[in-house]
Amino acid sequence: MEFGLSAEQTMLQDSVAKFLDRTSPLERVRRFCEQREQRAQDVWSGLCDLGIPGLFVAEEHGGIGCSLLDAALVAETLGSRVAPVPFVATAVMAPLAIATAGSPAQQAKWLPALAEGKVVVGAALSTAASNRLTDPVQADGAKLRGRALFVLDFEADAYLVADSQQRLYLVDANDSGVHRESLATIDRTRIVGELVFEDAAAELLPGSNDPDVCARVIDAGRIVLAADTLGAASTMLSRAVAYSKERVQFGRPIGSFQAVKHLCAEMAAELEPCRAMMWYAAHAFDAMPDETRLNACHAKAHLSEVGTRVARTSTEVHGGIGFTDELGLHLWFKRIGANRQLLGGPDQLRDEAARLQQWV
Amino acid sequence: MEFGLSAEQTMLQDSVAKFLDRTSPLERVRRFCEQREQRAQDVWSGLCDLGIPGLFVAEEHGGIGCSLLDAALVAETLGSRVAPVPFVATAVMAPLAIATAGSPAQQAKWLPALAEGKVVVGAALSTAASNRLTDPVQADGAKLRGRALFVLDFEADAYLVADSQQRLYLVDANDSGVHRESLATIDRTRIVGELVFEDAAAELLPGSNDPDVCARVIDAGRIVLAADTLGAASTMLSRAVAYSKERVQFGRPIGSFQAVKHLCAEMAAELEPCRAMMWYAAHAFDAMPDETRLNACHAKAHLSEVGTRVARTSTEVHGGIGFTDELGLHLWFKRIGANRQLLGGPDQLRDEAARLQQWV
Amino acid sequence: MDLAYGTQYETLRREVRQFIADHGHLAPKNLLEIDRAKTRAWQELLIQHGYVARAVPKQYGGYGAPLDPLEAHLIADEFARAQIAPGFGGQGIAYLVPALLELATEEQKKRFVPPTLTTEIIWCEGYSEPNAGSDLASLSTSARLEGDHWVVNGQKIWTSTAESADWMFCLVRTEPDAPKHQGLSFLLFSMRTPGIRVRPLKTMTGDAHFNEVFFTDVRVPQVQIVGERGQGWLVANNVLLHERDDLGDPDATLQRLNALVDLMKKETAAGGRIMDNAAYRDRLLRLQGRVMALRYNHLRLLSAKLNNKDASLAAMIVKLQGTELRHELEGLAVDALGELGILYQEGRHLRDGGSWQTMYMFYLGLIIGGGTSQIQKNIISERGLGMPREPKVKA
Amino acid sequence: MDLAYGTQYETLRREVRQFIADHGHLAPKNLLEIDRAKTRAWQELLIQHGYVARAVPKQYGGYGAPLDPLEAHLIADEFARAQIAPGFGGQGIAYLVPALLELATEEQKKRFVPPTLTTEIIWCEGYSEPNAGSDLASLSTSARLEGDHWVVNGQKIWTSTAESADWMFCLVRTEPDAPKHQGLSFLLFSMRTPGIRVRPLKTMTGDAHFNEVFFTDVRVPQVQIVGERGQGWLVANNVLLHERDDLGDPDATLQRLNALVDLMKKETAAGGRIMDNAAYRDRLLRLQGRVMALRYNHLRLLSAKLNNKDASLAAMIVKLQGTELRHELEGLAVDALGELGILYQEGRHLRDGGSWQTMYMFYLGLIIGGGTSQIQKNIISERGLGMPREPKVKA
Repeated sequence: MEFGLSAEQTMLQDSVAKFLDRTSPLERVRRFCEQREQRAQDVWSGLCDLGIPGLFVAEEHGGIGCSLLDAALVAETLGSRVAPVPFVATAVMAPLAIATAGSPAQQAKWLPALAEGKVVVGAALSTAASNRLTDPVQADGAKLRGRALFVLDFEADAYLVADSQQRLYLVDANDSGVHRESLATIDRTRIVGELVFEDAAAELLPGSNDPDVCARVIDAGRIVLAADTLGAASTMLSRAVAYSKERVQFGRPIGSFQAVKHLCAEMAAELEPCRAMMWYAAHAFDAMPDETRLNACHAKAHLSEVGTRVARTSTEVHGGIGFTDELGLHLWFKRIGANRQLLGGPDQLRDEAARLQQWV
Repeated sequence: MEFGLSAEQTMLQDSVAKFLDRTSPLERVRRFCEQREQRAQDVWSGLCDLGIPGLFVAEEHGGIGCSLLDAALVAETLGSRVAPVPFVATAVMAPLAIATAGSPAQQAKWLPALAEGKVVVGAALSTAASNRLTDPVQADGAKLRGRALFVLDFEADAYLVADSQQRLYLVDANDSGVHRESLATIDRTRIVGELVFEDAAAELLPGSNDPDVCARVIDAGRIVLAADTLGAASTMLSRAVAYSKERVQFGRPIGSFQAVKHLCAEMAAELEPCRAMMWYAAHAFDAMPDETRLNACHAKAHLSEVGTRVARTSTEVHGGIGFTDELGLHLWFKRIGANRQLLGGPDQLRDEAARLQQWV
Repeated sequence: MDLAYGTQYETLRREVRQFIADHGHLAPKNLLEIDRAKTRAWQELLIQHGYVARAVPKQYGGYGAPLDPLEAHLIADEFARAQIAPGFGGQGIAYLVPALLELATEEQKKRFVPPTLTTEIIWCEGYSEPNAGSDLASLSTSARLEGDHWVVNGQKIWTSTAESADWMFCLVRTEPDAPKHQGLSFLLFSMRTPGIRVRPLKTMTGDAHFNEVFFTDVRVPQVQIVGERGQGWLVANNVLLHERDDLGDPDATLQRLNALVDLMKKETAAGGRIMDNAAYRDRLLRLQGRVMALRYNHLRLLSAKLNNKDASLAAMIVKLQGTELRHELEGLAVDALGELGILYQEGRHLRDGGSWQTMYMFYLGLIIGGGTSQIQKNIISERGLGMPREPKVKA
Repeated sequence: MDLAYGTQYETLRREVRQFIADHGHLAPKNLLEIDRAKTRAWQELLIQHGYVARAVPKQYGGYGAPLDPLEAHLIADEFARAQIAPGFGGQGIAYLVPALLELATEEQKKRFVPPTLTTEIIWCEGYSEPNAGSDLASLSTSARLEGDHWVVNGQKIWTSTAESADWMFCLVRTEPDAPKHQGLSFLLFSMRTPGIRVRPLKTMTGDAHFNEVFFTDVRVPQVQIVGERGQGWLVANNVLLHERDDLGDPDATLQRLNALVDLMKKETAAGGRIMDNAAYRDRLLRLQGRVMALRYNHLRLLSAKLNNKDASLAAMIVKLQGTELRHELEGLAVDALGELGILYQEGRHLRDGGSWQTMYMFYLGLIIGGGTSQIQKNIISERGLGMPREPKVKA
């Protein structure tokens, strides 16, 4: 019995962390955000060399065949560095959908390309994942109409799209029936967008007639976003602790003031159990399907609440400078804020959890 | 323009406080609780000498004719000393009901006796004030059937009873159709109880065919209970501050540790605005009828939330000894806990506030 | 208890309303606009009628009425109601002028107060430094006397309006060897003085609400000191006193609450109005209760000022509670909007111009700025509750 | 990741189940009952089978198996599942015995460990004093050597089970002149020794969970000291180490959560189930998320122990988070009950025996007891996050 990370998993996180520290330091992330780059090609191709896009793709399709937990651990590392790269859709949700619901031909066409990172596929599931949006995507044979909002990994070559029946389709980004517009959000480190479909040509993933497929894809996305928040929040905590040891006021490091110490202790006390919670949710996805959905809802909802408090408290510990752009701390604050709402905010997720348990 | 207490109001509070400090110190309250006294006769008759039962009764009926604000200020002082005496029902709700809805004969019969404190009237309004209780009081002509729970000022000579139409009645405590049983609650400083009516003889307050009368009586009761909580919570705060200055650990008074200072600061920051809120709600009752109900709901709901946090935090500041019976601190803790639920808990009150504003 | 204002005030209210009806069209639409001439004309008209600088003596360019906080409150109230610019406030008029009237020399009052009132001089405040935030008195920007000039070197931070202001009132260290509180002096100088560089400081909202100001051998005439050498801390605290006295505007919070109510009635989730979701609604009502409590607390403070009653504890908690409440209120709106809540600055789906996200972040800044919540709690516990100060630590 | 226990453990599980099936009827129904003989017989049976004192060497009356936390966990789990008394734990067996095995003399181990395991000796802990709570090392109960006896004078507080225990392990000051941490010694003595008076300490729940213990010239044989004179702090910390190591039982919290779910399905307000009120339901779900997180954290700690991985931060937060969570959970039930939530101890309308109110208050006590939340946060920030200690204050 072991509930913890293997040596390989720790190594995986370390290698991604080392790569990002080298290739995607704060200045690089800033440049991506300020110059509105569509793709941080240098960072992305480096991740491709590490095989990250293929992490969650089976070996037979040219991937590494890792577990969702491995993917979540990478997401945690990406979040800890606010890495400006696509991941949740193209490296997790799309491969999962195609592998579980795609025809052999579709798998052969898409999975190797996804694994190499040659193709990026965004996730346009708002019709299925959000309880707020209007103008849902409707399928008419092989044509789609309607609107998808907050499309993840928006700068993509194709999109995984859910219709109002939770069926899944692949749509070419350049199809004449697809109108794309990126959305300006607080989080500039990742690009989300809007798709309007007017009779867009779409290929159905045949297995997705079972609505559970779409639900599993959303579960995976939520777990991965929770992991991203865990990483970002852990960085905000450790930066607050580090800053409080350097910053001197009243002749002492502010980290020696009990008020500051307790703010940091409260962050740690709330955040540390989230690590085990993320592990469990991801492991449930890999090994305990019955437990997956409830854990996915709670892991993302709880991490969103804790992450929000950590983001606020860390900023507070930094004082005025934390509120400015000087340290770039707000990039983490905003990433946590975006993760909180994407694929369902905490209130919606808790409500889903209640219904899953037939409490209502 | 003045939004504050007059010299007379401050004097009123001082005189009641001085009297209670002399006649009803902690040991006296303990004796009342531990020996399950039905009436702290010494404390009660002293309050009668001060005219407290007649405070809210018009002068023409032998009272002092003060405002609800004055009554609330007395309730604040009673709460601050966890005084083991009836008040909210017999000194506020009953006189109000009889004065607004009673016939001249009823007023002449009851009000002078109430004002003198010769007669104590309890309030059995759960059928109208609570959204949880079953077996409501039903009127059949001049007979009542059903159950009233959490009857306030339960050790009484008669009861003010609301039926399912929000009509108000007076019922003799010794009527053969009235079955009385006191209820054991966390708060032993005041006695609440249960009444079961089996064709109990009741005299209707004719004016109460207007359901607004019953609602106003409940508004007044809620404001007065909020004031009681304000007083009890203020005492818990000041005792925490005082204790933290005496108690020495690590060679310093614990009140010099920033963690303890900030706990106390947070209590004060939450509690201080509640003072103005209680004033406003009571003054609204006296002078701005349209604003009364919303303010009564919010004042009691908000004070219950703040009071609960203050009760917990003050106990925490006292450390282990605060959790024991040694200082009697729990008497305040429990009084706040009881006030929180009586005449409607905070959740119910917030819901009523929403409906009042047609938000639902 | 008497919430009526009384006839004298109702008369004033009528006058103000009449004035607004007659002259409102002259008011600058946007106080931040560059049209200084228009701003100044409006300001002078308001002073003439006593709607600005009402209690400032005539000989210093004011209206010369006796101080009456309720009149001031009522005037502000009427302008707000009519959504007409109430005249230029700013740190100079609101905080510096009262301090000058108390502590400056006759020459200084005559020289600086009138043009400040008319907005001929707009001021910025030079207090905080990168290494002197919560611990302001440890500031290190130096001024040494050379002949008849102070020569200022160093850096200030968090200086709002530094880019547009004409003059700065600035706290500098003139006595390096004195204990930290006794080594400071309070200087006034033009922002046009050679050697001053202003660098905007961008915040997380994306706007530059603040600046850094750098001083290199900035020469300030010796006479432009307020108070004696080494008395700067006293002067600065007098200014801060008036700054703290400024209780902010609880109506702004109420307006935001009402906007949130509208939002929750308009926006939908799972087909129903957000307002019909009892979980969101309960959060809204908890906030409403706190908004009401703080409004009544504000009314109490106004009344206490009026009747010279002490309500110092009630005043100390305003900043701590008010900023926290606003931050949470804006945050509830973001949650109520769900994914739409993360939209920012532009776009077809943006709600209320993205103001909920902006204010959510901006109020986190205000929780920190002007004395962090930790400093506020120190003040409340020590001055409000009389708890012991932190013991001095061993060097 | 592998949440399966593996065959070796599944075998053990089957053995335990078989044992419970065969002997379960012999278990005392209530561990607090006075029937010491029955308790002891059961305890000895459990030791025989290795279900108590499994890792204690045979020569000290244990079962002599190698230490394996998962085996221990699994055994406890099976007894809990079957709701069979898992054998007597208590401070003596759980915390003192491991410390004795590490630090006591051979004679002391032989004398005290076996009877402790069999419950022949039941222990209570004498650490805290009225003026030495958070600051334990400042305790003042004194023991001076007279001939071959320690003479103990002073007072302890928060001593649970003092009234029923046979012996006390007690921290006393033997070197009044040494620095406070070096002046202490760790004594063992019988509660029957003349000069000991026990006074029950009633808490806000109405029960006496604790006692005060007064010592007047209590004579303790010199040999009953563990470790050297002045090493008491080390011994006591070793005991505390095992106490902290005891992570508590997250299943208890889960059971309470499930009971709360049932309550909210059963109780009604305004005609509907409490569970159908989204405001209450959302509070319930927030708690459920936190319960899950702490359960998984507990699983992580168990696994870390098993695989000798460091998870010290994850361990440090358990007490702070666990007690706060329980307090809030019990408090939600009280709110869900409304007026019925204030009923206490007796009466027809009382729900679940009033346990919600009792536990709501009791867990406030646990938030305070065993290191207040403030002390916990000091520990987390200093040992967990490596933040600076409070600087020494000037005397």
